[in-house]
Amino acid sequence: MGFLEWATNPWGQNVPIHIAWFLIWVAVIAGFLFFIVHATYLRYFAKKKEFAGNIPSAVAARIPEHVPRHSLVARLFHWIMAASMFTLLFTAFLPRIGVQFPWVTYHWIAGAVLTLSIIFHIFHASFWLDFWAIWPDRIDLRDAWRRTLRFAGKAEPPPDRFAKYPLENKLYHGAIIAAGLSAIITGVFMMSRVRTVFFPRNPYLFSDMTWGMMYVLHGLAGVGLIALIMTHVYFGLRPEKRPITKSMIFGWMSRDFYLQEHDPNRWVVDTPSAPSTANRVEGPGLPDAG
Amino acid sequence: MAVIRDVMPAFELLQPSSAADAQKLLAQYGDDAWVLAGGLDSFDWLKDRIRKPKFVVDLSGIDELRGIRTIGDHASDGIEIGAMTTLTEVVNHPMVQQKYGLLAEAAELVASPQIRNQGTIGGNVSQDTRCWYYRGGWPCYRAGGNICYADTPEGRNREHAILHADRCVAVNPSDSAPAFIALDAKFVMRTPKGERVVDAEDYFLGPDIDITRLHILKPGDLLTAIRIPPTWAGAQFYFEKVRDRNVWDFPLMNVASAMVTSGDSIDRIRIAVNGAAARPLRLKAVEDAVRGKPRNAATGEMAGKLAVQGAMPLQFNAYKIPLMRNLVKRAIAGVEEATWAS
Amino acid sequence: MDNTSDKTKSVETSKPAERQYGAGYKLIGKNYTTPDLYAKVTGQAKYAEDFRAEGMLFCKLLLSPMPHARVKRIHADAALAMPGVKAILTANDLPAPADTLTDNGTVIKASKWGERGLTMEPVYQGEPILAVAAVDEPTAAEAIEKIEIDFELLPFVVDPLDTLRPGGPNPRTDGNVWTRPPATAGQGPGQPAVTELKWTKADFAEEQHGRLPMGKAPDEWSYGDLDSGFKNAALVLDETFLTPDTSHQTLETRSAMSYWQNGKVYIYTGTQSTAQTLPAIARWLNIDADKVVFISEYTGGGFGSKITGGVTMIIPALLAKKTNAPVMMRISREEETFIGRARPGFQGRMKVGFSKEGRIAALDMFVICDNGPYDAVGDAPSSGRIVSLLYQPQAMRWRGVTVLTNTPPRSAQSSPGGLQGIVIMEPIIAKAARKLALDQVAIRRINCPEGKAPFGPLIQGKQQYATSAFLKEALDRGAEQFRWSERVGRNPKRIGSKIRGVGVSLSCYVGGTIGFDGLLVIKPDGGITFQSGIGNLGTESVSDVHRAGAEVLGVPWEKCEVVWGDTTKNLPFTCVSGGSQTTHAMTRAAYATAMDAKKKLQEIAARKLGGKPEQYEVANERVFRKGGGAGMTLAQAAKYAIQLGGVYDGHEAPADVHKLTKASIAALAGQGLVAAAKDNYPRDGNTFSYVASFAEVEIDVETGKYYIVDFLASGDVGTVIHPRALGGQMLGRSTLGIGHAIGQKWVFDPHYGQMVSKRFHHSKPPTILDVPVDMQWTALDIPDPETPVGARGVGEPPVAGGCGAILNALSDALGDEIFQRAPVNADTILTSLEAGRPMQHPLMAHI
Amino acid sequence: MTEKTDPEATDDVLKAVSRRNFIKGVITSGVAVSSAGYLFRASSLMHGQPMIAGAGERLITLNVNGQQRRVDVLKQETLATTLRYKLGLTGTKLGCDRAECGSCSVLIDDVPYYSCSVLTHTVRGKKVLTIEGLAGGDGTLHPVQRGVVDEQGFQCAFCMSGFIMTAVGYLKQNPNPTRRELANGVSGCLCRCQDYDKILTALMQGAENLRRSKLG
Repeated sequence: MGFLEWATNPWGQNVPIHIAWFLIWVAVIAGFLFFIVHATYLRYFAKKKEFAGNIPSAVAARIPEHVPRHSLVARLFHWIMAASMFTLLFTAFLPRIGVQFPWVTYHWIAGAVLTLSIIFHIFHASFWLDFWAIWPDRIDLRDAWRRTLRFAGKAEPPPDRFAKYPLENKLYHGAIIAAGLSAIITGVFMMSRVRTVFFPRNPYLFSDMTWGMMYVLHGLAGVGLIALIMTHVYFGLRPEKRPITKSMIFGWMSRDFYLQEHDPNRWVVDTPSAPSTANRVEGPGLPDAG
Repeated sequence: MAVIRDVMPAFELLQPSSAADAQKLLAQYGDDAWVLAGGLDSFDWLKDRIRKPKFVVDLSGIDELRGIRTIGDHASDGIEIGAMTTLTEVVNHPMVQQKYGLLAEAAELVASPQIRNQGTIGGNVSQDTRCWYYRGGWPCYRAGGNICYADTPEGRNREHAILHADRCVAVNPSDSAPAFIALDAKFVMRTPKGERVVDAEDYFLGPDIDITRLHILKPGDLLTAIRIPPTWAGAQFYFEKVRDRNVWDFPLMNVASAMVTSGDSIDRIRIAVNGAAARPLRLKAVEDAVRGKPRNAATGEMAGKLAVQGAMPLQFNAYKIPLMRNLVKRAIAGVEEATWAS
Repeated sequence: MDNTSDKTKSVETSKPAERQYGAGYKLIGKNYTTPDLYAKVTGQAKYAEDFRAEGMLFCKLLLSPMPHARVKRIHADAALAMPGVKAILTANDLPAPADTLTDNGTVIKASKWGERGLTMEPVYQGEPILAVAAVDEPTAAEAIEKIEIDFELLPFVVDPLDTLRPGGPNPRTDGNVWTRPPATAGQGPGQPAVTELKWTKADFAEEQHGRLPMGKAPDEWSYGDLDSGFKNAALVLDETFLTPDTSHQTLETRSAMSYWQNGKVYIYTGTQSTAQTLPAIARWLNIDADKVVFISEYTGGGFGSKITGGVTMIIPALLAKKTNAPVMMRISREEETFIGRARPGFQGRMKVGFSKEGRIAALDMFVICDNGPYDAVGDAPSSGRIVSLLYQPQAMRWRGVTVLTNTPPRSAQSSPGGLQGIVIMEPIIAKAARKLALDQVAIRRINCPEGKAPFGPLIQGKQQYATSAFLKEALDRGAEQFRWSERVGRNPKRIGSKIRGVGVSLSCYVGGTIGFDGLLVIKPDGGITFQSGIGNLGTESVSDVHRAGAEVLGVPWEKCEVVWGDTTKNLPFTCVSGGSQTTHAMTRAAYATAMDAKKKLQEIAARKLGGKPEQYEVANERVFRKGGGAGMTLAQAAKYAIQLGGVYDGHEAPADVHKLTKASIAALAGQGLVAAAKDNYPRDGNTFSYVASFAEVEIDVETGKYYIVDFLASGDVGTVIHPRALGGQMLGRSTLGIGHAIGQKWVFDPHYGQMVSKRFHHSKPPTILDVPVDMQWTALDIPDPETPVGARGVGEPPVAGGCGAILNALSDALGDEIFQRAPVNADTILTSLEAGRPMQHPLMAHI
Repeated sequence: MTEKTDPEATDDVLKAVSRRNFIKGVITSGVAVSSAGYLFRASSLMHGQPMIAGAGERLITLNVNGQQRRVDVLKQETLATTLRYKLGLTGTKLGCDRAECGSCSVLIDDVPYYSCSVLTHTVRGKKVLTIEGLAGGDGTLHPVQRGVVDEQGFQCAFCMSGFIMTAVGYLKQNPNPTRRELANGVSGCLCRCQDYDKILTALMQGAENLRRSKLG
């Protein structure tokens, strides 16, 4: 059984038409396997979290009771994206597993909404938020290495507390970008094959082979998103991550959780006026600096 | 793999003698099985080597699927037509002619005499679309692909849909289907989960629901009979089929209506058209609009206009809009007979 | 109950008493049972695919999926490895194309653009790439599916206009139009060649207004003063019209069976012309004609698609050689749709100037002929000549472009060019009559040809002319028998949604050639054997023409035998059965041969019984002294002929007959009185036959559906030889034309260059319910003065009339703003009525 | 008579067959002996199917033109193929092989069918009548055949056997049809010579001959 479905086009050429639908189940199963493995890991093997040094009480004192994390706009974006993403996944894959309903219109509308919200997000994140906050930095990589070695029982200094987002979070965001953008870009072209309000129908925009590849990419991104969204939901529901999930609803997280997990130097919250990159290089965050 | 559109590929022919056995075989072989009724649709697929089933289940030996009988003890209880009853048998059956003339008229306009002698009523309602791209073996949506070749800037779509198109613009070619809908018939199926009965209009699917099939039969299902209730027995019927050639041609469009009037006003009516969409369309909005109205040209005009609301023509099938408008009009108001001394 | 029976309200009239023909003749003009009929009705008649041979293999073709491509590589190992697969034949196995040596000794070089049966550069979708021979068809079919071919897709075009556009794709690597190099000093015009022709953007400006662009045309001729003709015209019309491409769709596909024996190839297939197919096969196989035996006893229809059979017949022949076994090639209907020939569609434009009386003062005609990918068809030039003859314009210019496209190959189809030209012209005449308030019959009457009517281009300052034309009489008789004026006056024309319309159309086409041979043997038993090289394609001319010979010799038909259908049966040099030549050409040959027999009988009688030959006459199976007295039976004469030998029993052949005939005479020598002669009769003019066609239609303007209520074809076809066969041709060919009006067409997907109308219910050949149940025909039976017996051909002339009459009846009912192309169907009528103007694009091909 | 011979044997036959035999083969063309089982000769080898429940035998007995004929028939084989290639009854023509042209029409239990679209295995126990079985054993033509001779009906005649069989079948239902009724009756047959008017005249004559023969 191949991973792609092929067809013979009118000229007798073999062209891919889409992914083999069993990949849907592969993704779902992969998702569940991840839950099990991860849950078991935390339950039995994971060592208690330890972070380097302690936050000076002076610093801690400046932290408000409610640490603002996600602006209203950011939260709105997240939930709109979530809604459209779920619509897209269900309208795309339920018909493939035998749940029949007229799905195309919902699918392309949801796709359009997602596209617009993401364009907004890119602008918003670039100009109003700390654009770099979601990308891994040197410390993330160093800490990732330390945590691995510590898990392997090596004597390594504990990692720093996180910046606004833990590395896992940042990597996940990267994966979503990859899958999401491929699905969206191919999806936008695919709209020219159905009747939408956007452009006149023209299935002959590309060669049969290019179209085939586009459908395959769209499909792969789609099943990829199944797994990604499953894990996202899973983390959202895990007890130790609740404060973060809550923050996506209410916008803030508690002072305690903040102090426990985050490094005020890497995620500066008290003085929004001060450029967040100010005292990055010195301070207790980097004891071995200098 | 080079393509050749000649010589039927080998298959194993299974000839069950009971509907139960047939249904078991279909369930057993699932996607590998092909149902053979009259065969006039099937043989195109097989001879063109587009479909290559491992097993062909021939229903022609199943007597219980043949013939026309009354549902209850009295003719007034309506009739049941076995799915394997030939179109000729339907056309010539006195009970059909006397009470359900609409069906006789529709069935007599199917293809050619030889085809009516062989083609079955079950096959006629279950036949696949005649879209020449799809039937040509092109990998379109209906064939599991990702494109409709007919709905393209240059696509040749004179025979295609003006209503309810969703990616695929194929139309249902059946002449008897709209007659059954107008007669409020019920389709009886034998499925792995037991007997299933649906209203005629629910037997058919549009591409929005299932882009690869025109009807609800799944692998393992078997259409066994069509029941016509007495509801419309002896009502005023109208059937018209418009085709290019006067024999052996599929409808550009057809219309079927059953009507009960008191005085000149319309009491009850059912009306359906085919050739306009991927499924035969029951025109409920029209039925509601004309109920209680006088049966005259004005009502017909109004109904016609209403019927084509939302119609979206393709490059070559715009004619289907006036055609549908006029057919619906005639199905309600009738048509003036013209005779000239030659 | 079938709606066709109650929707058309033509009252069922029993056919009028059959007109009596052949006054003063015993056989000519009389009905008789043709010698092939018993075998036909009992199913014993053998068509090509009915033959079987011991150890026969079956072959299947692999067709190109692309409209224009190059074969890079063929992977056939898997197929060849299958048990039961015997051989694969590709273009590499084909013999080199042979030159042609004409009878007058000139050599025609093989065209580099010619068709060869298989190819490595397919130029249309469906062109055969290779053939597989196997022990049975299922094996061959499976083998085909196991073959992989790497293609390189090349530029292609399916609409002639697209290749003429600036920068448009070329259908052949060398170009897109057929041109004929001008005559060089010494010899005539060179052989046609494929060259490139592109029109300018400016040329295409016309397209915006729905008019045919008219760029540079390779072919052109004119006569008379066009400009003043238009200047002084009371009415000038400028119309663009498109005629459909229509497959011949003979019911018998071009299946063929072949085997080799003692160095000779035996080929069985359907052909229109038995004797003339032999040299064609020899040329295709590039072997000597005496190495070929060709059998074609019955042919399931030709209509121009099988004039000398199809080149694909060499495939089983070559496979038979390769496998050393007989090979049957059954051509499927879909394969026939691709390789089975078709009529080229025209995109035409005519500017016509009429006097107020309706006389055509000036005619400017421009046609684009969709030639398909191969050899040049003559439709474009012939359309100009036919139109000039049929409507006798006082001044005329004709321009034509024969454009190649990547669509299935074309060939002559009944009335090639004639149908297209006349069908573009007739609606204009009908429109003019309406605008000038003239009767449709009257306007045709004052334009139609009469007597030795001139036609075509000026050759050394003079036009050619017809042998005769009695079209006016045919028109008058037709109008009278059709009750034209009564129908025109019909009132009301409309009842409810139904409208009636009547139409009349003129038509004509070539009616015969000259100069062929006849051959007969008077047997010692007194019977006569006619050696017939004519193909048996259903026209019955294969036996009809010999009735003229029997008539001359006064022998009852029961004593006559016709030998045909097999090149080993000593056939004479015969015309091809195409272009309605046969009846004219071969009655002449038959007559000449009978006269030769008569002369020999008289000489034998004189030798035996004394006196001079001219003192003897031949009648009632005897040759005897005029005014009674000594004589002998033909049987005795035949015996004497054998004794005398020499010219009498075929040991000496006439000097002027063709070498084919000489060989046959030699083979027959000594079997009796052998008579053979070449048709040397003079002929002043070119022979044409003429038809006036009448039709009434009933249209439902709410559905666009229409029915043909009545139809009549009235012919000027010279002496009637065989009324029933003639009637079959008159109405059968009319219906072929009617098909062009009511539905026949090709549909192509332009994006992939693929035909989608591959089935009969797509291409719409007319059924028995698409024509009236009572069609009428009549013929003048006026002998052509330029030929003995006076018979002319009739195959082509009725065709255009059938189409024209229907189109004119439609516009009579619906007006001039409905259609600019044929066929006309519900879609055309409804959309145009809705919009109040012609809505179907007059330039877009293959919709 | 219609046993299969495997390809090896066939090859031997090929080698053995003298050139002369080819001619005999051809001259006796149509006669079953030379046409027997060609089309599917190697079928057992190439296309045999595993015997499974519900599947019937391939060697069956057919009732054709009043005779019982034992034939080896593939499951996917159409009646037209069996008639033409295994029983040598080539009067039944294949014009389209897609149930569109009617040239292959034969009577099955007196009803006209397109034999190109009937599986031979479905006509077991039914009476098949082809053009070859229409004339009397002594060669006297069927009244409808005679009608065609009387009126010189048809041109190339490739469609003729289909038209005649269809007409014979129709006339059993309606022995005294009008021209239009008869036209409807035979409308499932296509004639490309388009000789419809003369065909109809001939078949009407045939109908009249038939009525007369019934009386006499």
